[in-house]
Amino acid sequence: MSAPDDLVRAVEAALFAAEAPISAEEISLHLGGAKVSDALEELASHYAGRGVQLVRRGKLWHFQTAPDLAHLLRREREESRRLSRAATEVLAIVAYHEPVSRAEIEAIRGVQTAKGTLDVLMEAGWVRIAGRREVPGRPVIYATTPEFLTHFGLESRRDLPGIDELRAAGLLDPVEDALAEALQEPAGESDAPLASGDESA
Amino acid sequence: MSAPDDLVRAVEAALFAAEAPISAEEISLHLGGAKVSDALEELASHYAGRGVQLVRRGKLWHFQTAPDLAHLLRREREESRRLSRAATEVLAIVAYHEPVSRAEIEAIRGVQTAKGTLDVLMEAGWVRIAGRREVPGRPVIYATTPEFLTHFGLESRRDLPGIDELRAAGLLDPVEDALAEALQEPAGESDAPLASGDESA
Amino acid sequence: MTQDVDSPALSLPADDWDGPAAAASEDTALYLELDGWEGPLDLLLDLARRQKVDLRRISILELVDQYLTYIERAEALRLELAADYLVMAAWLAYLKSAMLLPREEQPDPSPEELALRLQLRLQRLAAMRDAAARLMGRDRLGRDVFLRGAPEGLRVDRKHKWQCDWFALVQAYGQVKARTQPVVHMVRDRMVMTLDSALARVSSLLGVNLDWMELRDFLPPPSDAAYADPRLRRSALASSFVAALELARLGKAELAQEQVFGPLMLRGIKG
Repeated sequence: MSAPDDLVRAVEAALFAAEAPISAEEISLHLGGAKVSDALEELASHYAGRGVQLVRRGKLWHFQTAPDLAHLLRREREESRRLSRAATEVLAIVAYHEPVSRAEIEAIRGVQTAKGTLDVLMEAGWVRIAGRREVPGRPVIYATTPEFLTHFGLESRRDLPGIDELRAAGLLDPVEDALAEALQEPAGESDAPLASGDESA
Repeated sequence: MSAPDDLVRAVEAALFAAEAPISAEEISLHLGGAKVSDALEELASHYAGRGVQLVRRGKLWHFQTAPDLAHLLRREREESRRLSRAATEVLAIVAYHEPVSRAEIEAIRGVQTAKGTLDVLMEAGWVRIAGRREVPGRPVIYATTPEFLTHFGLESRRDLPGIDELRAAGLLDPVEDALAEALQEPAGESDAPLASGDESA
Repeated sequence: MTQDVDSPALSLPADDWDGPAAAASEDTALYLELDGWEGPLDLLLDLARRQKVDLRRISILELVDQYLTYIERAEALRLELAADYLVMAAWLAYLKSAMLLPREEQPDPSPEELALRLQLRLQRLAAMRDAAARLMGRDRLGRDVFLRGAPEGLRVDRKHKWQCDWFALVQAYGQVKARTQPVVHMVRDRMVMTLDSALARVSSLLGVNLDWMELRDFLPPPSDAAYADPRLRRSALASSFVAALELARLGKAELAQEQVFGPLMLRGIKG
């Protein structure tokens, strides 16, 4: 490989440091009026096939990373996170009552539901928008997805235990007792008191 | 010129795309854990002599324009705020003596160091607090940052200009140590510094 | 030896210092601006460098003379000098006189040692000053060398993998339903000792005993079948305590408790 001459080096550096695509005239101005078109051609051919390329768009030149490597510039990192208590409740309500609007979810939960909670469930791929209810205001209604069934190991929504079964399992104990027990624990860990080992499998 | 292989191309693209100096480990993460040190070496030698160079500063690598082209590229906009003489001295003392306490800095300079001076250096990102010295009073000690190496174009602290000579001459040792050593020398030699005017000419 | 850099005492009009400041040698004109120095050590270093020899071979005596001349001149011009400069001047005058003494009469620590210490300090300051200049003169990023002007950027997209299991789901639903079910509150009918009966019992017992008695002794004995239920005994204790407070308020009884949670003692007041 022959060493580039000073003009080529200067054009290369100017293009590299430029904060936006730059015209040959502008580069030339930086370099005291030198003719730069040959240098640009030489650079373009030098960089062809490298990880970085010199490209021309109209009258403007700039370096860009090779298009076939674009996927490397973006890295995905997956972080495992436990669904919050509120999100779990909303998911359960959607599963038991679908299709259901946000107002209906709030009526059942007895508390307001942050928009973000439904977004999380949609991001997780378990809840989808299932259209709009044809009532005044045409609220969006939500339903579960096939991935929801897969993730929770259900053949269909009918596999979800009914109210009577929940009661038999002690999951419908009066709120007072559950609350009292929950309050004795650190916040957020209120799941445990209701858990009975063999059922959680 | 042989075409670079895919790994070299990918490393080249990642370095070009990075918004700040980047470590080999970080590049490797983007490339699915590939070993990139050989590719870095190959790139560094490929770019040597070009208008753009691949340099290493501490653990971080980056492309930058060649220093000899500075006069062509120096931006018109006003030079970033110049450091005061006090600040440059303090920076040098931190760099050559690190880790160093404020009292030690003051002992060398013979004046108190305004709190703002160290703040300016920390704001510039060149100096950081490196803990406390485990002596009475537990004074805070200061050291330089990776950005310091990057900004001043140093591969490591060993590249600090003249640091080997200063160390060999004992000029990085505390005055007390040097004094003790000097006083152990034959009396004849230690007279020299006291020579009156006519002798020193 | 230290001096506040921002000391207003050092800000003077530069006009005052147009001429040579040192009479010692006419050729080394000292254009001294007082606020040009950061303290006496800085001034000494500047004076030392005017000797144009290696700092290791500098003449301390000459340096001392120059400094003292400088300070005298500043005082003659009635310039305000920061205390540091005067302290240094006094110390140097002492050093000079000690150095001029015959060797056998020299004080301890020896003037050699003092002079050497000063020289070592000047060397170290000079070394750092040179190092700073060389550092600042390097090819600096953003001034001499440049990073890529418009990098595409390397991005890390964080993706959450949400975790939830069947049981958590069902349990959450159970809790929602339980929470929103209508709840009926039932208050159980319980045997209690009323305040009236406790009041009657305590005051009648106080009437027959004038010594201190513990509050518990006023309760019906456990052998009393009607008061065997521990819950009723707690009620009796609570009611008796309130009765005791009420009697004390009316001036019919005194209460005493020696320590926190200790036995509560009760005694009737005559009359």
